[in-house]
Amino acid sequence: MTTQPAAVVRSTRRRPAPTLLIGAALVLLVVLAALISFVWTPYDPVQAAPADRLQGSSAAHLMGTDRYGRDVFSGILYGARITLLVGLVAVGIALLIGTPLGILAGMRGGAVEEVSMRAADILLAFPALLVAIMFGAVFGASTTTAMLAIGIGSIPGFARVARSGTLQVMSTEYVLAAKASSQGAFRIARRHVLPNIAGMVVVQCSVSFAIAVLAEAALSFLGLGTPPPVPSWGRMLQESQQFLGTYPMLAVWPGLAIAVAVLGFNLVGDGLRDKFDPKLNGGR
Amino acid sequence: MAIRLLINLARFAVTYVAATVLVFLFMRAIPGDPAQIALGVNATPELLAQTRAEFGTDRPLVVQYFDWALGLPFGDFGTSYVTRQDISPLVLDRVQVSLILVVLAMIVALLIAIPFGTLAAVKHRSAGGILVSGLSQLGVAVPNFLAGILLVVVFAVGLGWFPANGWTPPGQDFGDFASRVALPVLALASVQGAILTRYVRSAVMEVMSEDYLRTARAKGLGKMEALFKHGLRNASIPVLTVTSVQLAALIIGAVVIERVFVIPGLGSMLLDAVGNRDLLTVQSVVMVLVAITLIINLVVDVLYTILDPRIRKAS
Amino acid sequence: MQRLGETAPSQDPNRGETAEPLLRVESLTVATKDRPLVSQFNLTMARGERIGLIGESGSGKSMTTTALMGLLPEGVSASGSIRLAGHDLDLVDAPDKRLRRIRGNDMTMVFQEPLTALNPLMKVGPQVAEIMLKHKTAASGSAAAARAVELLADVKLPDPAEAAKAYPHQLSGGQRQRVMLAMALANDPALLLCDEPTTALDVTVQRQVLDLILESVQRRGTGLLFITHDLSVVANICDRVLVMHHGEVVEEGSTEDVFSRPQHAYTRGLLAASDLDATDNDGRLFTVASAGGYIPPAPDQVLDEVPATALHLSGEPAGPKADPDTAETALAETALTEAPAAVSPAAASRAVVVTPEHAHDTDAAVIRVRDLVRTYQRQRTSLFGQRTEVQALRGISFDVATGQRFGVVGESGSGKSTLLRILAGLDQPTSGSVRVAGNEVAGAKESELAELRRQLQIVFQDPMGSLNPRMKVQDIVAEPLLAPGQKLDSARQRRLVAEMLGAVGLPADSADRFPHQFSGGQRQRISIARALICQPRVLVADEPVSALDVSVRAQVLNLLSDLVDEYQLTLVFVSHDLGVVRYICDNVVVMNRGQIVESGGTEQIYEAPRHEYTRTLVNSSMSLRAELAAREAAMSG
Amino acid sequence: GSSASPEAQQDSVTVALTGEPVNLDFTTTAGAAIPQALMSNVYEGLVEIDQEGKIQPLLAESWELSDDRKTYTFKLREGAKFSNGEPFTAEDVKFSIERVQSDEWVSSLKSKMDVVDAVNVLSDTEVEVVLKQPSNAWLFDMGTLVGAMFDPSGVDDLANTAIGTGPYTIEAWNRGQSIELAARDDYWGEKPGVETATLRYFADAVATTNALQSGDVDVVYNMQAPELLSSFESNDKFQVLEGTSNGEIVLSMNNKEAPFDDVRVRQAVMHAIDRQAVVDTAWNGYGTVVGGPVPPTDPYFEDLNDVYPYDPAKAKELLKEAGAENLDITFTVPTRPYATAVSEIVVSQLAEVGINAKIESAEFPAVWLDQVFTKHDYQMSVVLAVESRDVLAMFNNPDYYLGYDNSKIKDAAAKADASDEAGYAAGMKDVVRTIVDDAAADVLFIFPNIVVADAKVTGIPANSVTEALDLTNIGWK
Ligand SMILES: Nc1ncnc2c1ncn2[C@@H]1O[C@H](COP(=O)(O)OP(=O)(O)OP(=O)(O)O)[C@@H](O)[C@H]1O
Ligand SMILES: Nc1ncnc2c1ncn2[C@@H]1O[C@H](COP(=O)(O)OP(=O)(O)OP(=O)(O)O)[C@@H](O)[C@H]1O
Ligand SMILES: [Mg+2]
Ligand SMILES: [Mg+2]
Repeated sequence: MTTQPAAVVRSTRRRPAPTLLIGAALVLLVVLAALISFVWTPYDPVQAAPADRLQGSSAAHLMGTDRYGRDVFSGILYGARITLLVGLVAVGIALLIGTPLGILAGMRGGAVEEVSMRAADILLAFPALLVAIMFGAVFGASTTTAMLAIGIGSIPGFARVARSGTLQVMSTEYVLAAKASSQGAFRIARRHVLPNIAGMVVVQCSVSFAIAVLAEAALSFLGLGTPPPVPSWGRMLQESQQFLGTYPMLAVWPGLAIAVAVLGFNLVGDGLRDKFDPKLNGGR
Repeated sequence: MAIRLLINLARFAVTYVAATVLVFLFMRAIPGDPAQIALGVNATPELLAQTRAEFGTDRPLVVQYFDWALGLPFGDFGTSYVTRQDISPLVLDRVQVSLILVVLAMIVALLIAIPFGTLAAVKHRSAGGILVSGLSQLGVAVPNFLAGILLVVVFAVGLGWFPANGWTPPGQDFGDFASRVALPVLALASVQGAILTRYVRSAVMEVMSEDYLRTARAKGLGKMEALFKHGLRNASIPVLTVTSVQLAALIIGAVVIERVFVIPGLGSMLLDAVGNRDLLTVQSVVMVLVAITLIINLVVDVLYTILDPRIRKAS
Repeated sequence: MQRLGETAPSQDPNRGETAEPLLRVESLTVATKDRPLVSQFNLTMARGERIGLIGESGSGKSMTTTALMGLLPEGVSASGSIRLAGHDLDLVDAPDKRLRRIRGNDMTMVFQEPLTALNPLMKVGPQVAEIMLKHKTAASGSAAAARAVELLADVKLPDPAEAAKAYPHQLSGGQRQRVMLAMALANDPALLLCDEPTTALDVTVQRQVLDLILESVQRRGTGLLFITHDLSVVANICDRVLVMHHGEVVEEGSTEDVFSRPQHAYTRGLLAASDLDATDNDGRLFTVASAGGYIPPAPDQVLDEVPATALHLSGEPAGPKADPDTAETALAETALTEAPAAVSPAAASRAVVVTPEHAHDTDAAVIRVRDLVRTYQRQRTSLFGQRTEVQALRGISFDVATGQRFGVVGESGSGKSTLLRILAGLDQPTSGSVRVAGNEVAGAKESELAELRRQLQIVFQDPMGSLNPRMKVQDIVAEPLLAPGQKLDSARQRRLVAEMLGAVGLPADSADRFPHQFSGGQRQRISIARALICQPRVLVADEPVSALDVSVRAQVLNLLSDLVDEYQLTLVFVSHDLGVVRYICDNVVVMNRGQIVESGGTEQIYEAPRHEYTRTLVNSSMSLRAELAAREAAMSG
Repeated sequence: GSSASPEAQQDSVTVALTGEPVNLDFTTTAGAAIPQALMSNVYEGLVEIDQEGKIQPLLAESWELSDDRKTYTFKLREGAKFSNGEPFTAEDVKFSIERVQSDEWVSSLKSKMDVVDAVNVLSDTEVEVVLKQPSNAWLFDMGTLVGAMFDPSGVDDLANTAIGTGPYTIEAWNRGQSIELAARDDYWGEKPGVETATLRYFADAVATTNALQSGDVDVVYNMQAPELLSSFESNDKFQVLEGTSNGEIVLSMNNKEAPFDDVRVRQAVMHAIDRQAVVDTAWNGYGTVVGGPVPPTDPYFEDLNDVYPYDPAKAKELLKEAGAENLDITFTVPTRPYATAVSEIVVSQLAEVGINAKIESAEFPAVWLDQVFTKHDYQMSVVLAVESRDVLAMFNNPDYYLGYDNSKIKDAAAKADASDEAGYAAGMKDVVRTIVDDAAADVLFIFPNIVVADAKVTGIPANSVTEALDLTNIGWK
């Protein structure tokens, strides 16, 4: 019944955790790679150069070349763009659909809640990969279908997080106070619910981003993702399979790139979660 | 508790029926006429019409839907347009394979995750705990197919300890089954284990900060004793949630591993069926997957009520 | 191992000081890496002695006791020396293995939150039995289980055998706290540490639990270290008091001495702010700041002041003269069935219509409630099954006249908040009528409620939870100005907010800060500012001070009182604390289980409660003076 | 599967293949996987095509061709039996050939039997086939799947049961995994070298070699990951066979659609692509560059590499002439390893002459068949054409997906088919030259049939001249 205001004050102001810093650095690395690829890559990432095929690392080719003589480093830089694009669009879709759905469910309750949570349940029964396979069948495999599929697959996660956050916010006295001042539902959603669940949603974004990166890699691996010749890390990995015995580095680089991106987003998510949810951080 | 189960069953039914409609309509959007695909390129119009009648694809959509959907609960999925075979026994075979693979992987993953996650939480400030946390972070970041490829390269091709791929049903030759299932299970479990380790860690961290654990210690229980007696069951509830979600996602997510290890599971069946435009098979496999997911949710809900008396009471 | 509890004589605590002390703490310092939390804490406790530890929130009380138990959180360490009789080791740096044998056996602890302190997934019987099995004080599992039931009976749980099979969530707060106590007493410890064990409980329940603790430790000769911020509780229970401030003990002495002759300014402030029976020259409550003019109650004088009703129950432990084995729910039930008004709601409502003697006739009533019923449907549990109903309000009627200060008291779950929500148009009654400032609430559409809400505003209990942590104070306070139909440019809004902040005594620059940058009392001022910015006619306050430290409680009460006068507000004030209501309200209704059991002028009800339930309530609530008087009476008598 | 013990290896062999049959009925279901498994092993024809592409007797001991080259008289082998116990007779030949012409067959290949006018049973062991006009191609085709001999009582459930005269029967089919063939005791000819031959199916080329390396399979047939060969070539435990196939990797251009309806644009593509470089990068140098649509095993083969040498400058010039500089095209690539491998290098070579090709993958077979093959909705694609002697099938049909205008070759082709063998070869060479001059399609290279196997396995048919994978001679050292 009594609260401990002092404890609350403590928890909101803290130094960023090392995980957050490391994660941010890794994410920044990926973002930088993608940005750099817009203005510069050492070589054209799609242009084959049969004479230069399958070279090891050298000054000319930092990460060597692949079976078509394409510069792997350029491909990795360019691939960052695809990875981020897929992640951004997928997370964007899930965010824009899932969050309002969750807020609506949390604020309205009753039939609206039941229906939207059932919808989320149905979606939940279709994991991203399944949606992607079905989409690939109907619309053909492409970056767009992969993004859509992963995005749709991520909606339930956002809906659930937004709903539970909304339920929490709606039970607070400041929302009661707002209602007591005749604030409309939309304004309550905008001024009270949204800012207060933003933290949880941001964490969900980060985690979903990591999942999207992995899902895109898996889809490309199955040939359901970005079609060639545009370099995508998952396909680079798939293509390098033949060379594991002879040129293992061809698999190492894209594998590392995926790991860096996933690790980065996961760490950022963890760090933010610790920041937003002091309870998880141990101690009382 | 029975009432709760009833509600869940009702939800299950509603969700399932909605999913059948969704899947059915979606599948009808697939380009290509199944009759045309089955007959190849130079089929005559009469023959096409005849085949369509044989397949029943010339009937109104509603009729087709009910014909298909009403058979589902009885395990009657119809006859494939492409293989001309009864789909049900094939799907059943694949379901077994997928379930064996995924459940084994999940068990192994839990065997990894529970001790290591607990360790990482208890010793979260010491080197050991940080190491486990770090490793689990790395494990999560590795795509499972990469793990699979590496395992094959090292243990099958390199060391020759295990077959590189393939599948033998456990009933047929258990030794062979075990040696073939080892690597794919390990590939799935290493990544799942890492994911679950993180959840176990945070769940244990959370219960460690609970008041009742302090109470237990005030009774004279040691730190670990208190955690085992009072903490783990509480921590198991969030872990159960994640495990169920992961399990459901893994049944289809394992398709990549099925690819790498040439395992005839549901995932690869689905991919093949999509490739062959085997509509009915695709629909049926998808619905089986959806049903499995929903059943897992149902079972987990029952488990919750067993684990958590508060839920039992609430209804 | 020596059984301390058995050897400790049940004796007069004052004589214990001559024997070997039970607990001797020397220069205990508790610190994190960067700052000390408790410094140079010294304490010597005789066997069977009861010592109170008081101080405001964050002063280090809990840290001290957790250090004694050796259960400091990670990152916090202790130094100094702690010695417990019968153990030739210093508990500060003893290995955990040795401490484990002491914890739960020779030294036990009861924590504040009875809900979270019990394992939710384990039946309470086994939880009690566990402590005996752990220390092998029960021969077998079944012996421990049997003993657990006995212990539950000892702490007066109704039907202990059934209770042992219950999960914590199936018990009420008071019952849970009894389980905690049973657990703590299971092995007859020599020393019992209690960290605010009753703060989370209702007054009536609090009283029972306190009495139970007192009785138990007296009977067993257990040493008690009791933490609280409630001075009247200390006066009720403890022989000796330690006052902590910023991690240091600033004053120490016998309860009488410290409370009647406080040496330290802080103690004096604390006393002044706690004493709702004393007012300064302007008729306002003393605050820590104005404590200079406060005259502490002298032992002989308190006896004359205190009303007989408050006195007759004290002196011996069993507070309310209820059946000893009655749980608080049972108590409430008795009260209900005994109440003549409760037999028929209609009769009850007729009986309680308030017609205040001064001036107003009922037509001038700004709030008019008739036969108000609110029934909640608990979540339907099956598609076909029946809904379970919770009758939060069972048909109540009353009027509140313009300018009145109207108090609503009652224990948790009696329907107070439900009533307020309906008054504010945040909830709809199941039946009955509610008119506020001429607006009918029942059946009103959202648009029709806007006018009502301009006339009536709420201040909530939780000073943190009622302010959106992501909004600046400016926006929080200005929120009611954004209601439909109000159009103000932002400059005017800023001016209004600044004025309002001034009126509640907050610095002008507060507007641009966030809630977490304020203390609890300041936050409550922000809430009040928000409620008053639209110049409502009615201010409704739901337990506005129960989450506050005593030191700021007085300030907020004074402020409310001033503002009600200044803005000519009608005040509806909800509280479970009779003392507070008595100070601020002129009229009061007493609620129990959704019904009004008694109503009338505050003093009249306080001095001469007619209804059984009201009597229990009055008897249970403690005031500093009453407790001191009781103590005095007991000693002289 | 096979087990590790050497004794057991003597009587069984496991062959890794990519692409599992969807059912067992090639009379109604398209695709190469079914005949690959069944022809020569379960089903046999009157004749067979040997490793050199020559026609050899099989169920027919011998045959005679009438002077007007229109009547074949076959003398059938005695003692041949179907696996259901029925003897193989002339009636079965009549039944099988007429069945191809009936509606029971729905494969596009059934048109190969159009030339047959009548089948006359002369005796139990003698049968006469009368053609409408002389045809060199027909007898060859009788060695492919259209020539498969069926028993009238064995065609009820072709999708699931295969009854033929061949050395094997289907013992088991583990869908999604393997087909097990068991040697027949009552086979008319020499018994195969092993008791059981298992065809194991893999979705992925790398998995096949992994399985070989871990001893799970004994032979990887038509291996699709040539980059992996180096490790096998240097290992004594394995043998690597590089056979030819009659499969051509065809870079197809839609002759009926802009921009490839302009012969100059097609010729520009021919010049723009360095076919040797394509083989080297996409297929690790395995494969034969011949410059035309005819594999070396065909009687009318001719090296046509000099017609369109690699010459980007010339290509640009041609494009400029055609007013097609900075061309944007869509390149529809089926989801097969060879196709993706080839497409990436092709795209970059086209880019060098200013043709900007955007890859769009089409799932194979379904989407590709539907979109490209049936609806002709494409500009450029690439596919492996596996059918034997398929030049005319590809180019002598304006409704074929290539859309080549066959007016120039139609008559010449008919004349060549009707003439004698020498005339046939010469006539066909002319036809092929015309096709190549018109740049009807760019045949990038002849697909190699790479086989990797345990060094002790013998009798592996290295060349793939028909769809069949003939397991008759396979055995152990
Ligand atoms: N785990 C912790 N680590 C570091 N500092 C802590 C921790 N817990 C509490 N503190 C700090 O220790 C000081 C004393 O806290 P303590 O809980 O002992 O106060 P208290 O007197 O019990 O207050 P309350 O009446 O609110 O319970 C406070 O300043 C608090 O901020
Ligand atoms: N939304 C609701 N749904 C169901 N029951 C409710 C709801 N709100 C309140 N109740 C029930 O109505 C009764 C009265 O609750 P209310 O909050 O009005 O009590 P209160 O007197 O304010 O108690 P407290 O002092 O604990 O705040 C309780 O039994 C409560 O459980
Ligand atoms: Mg405390
Ligand atoms: Mg309340």
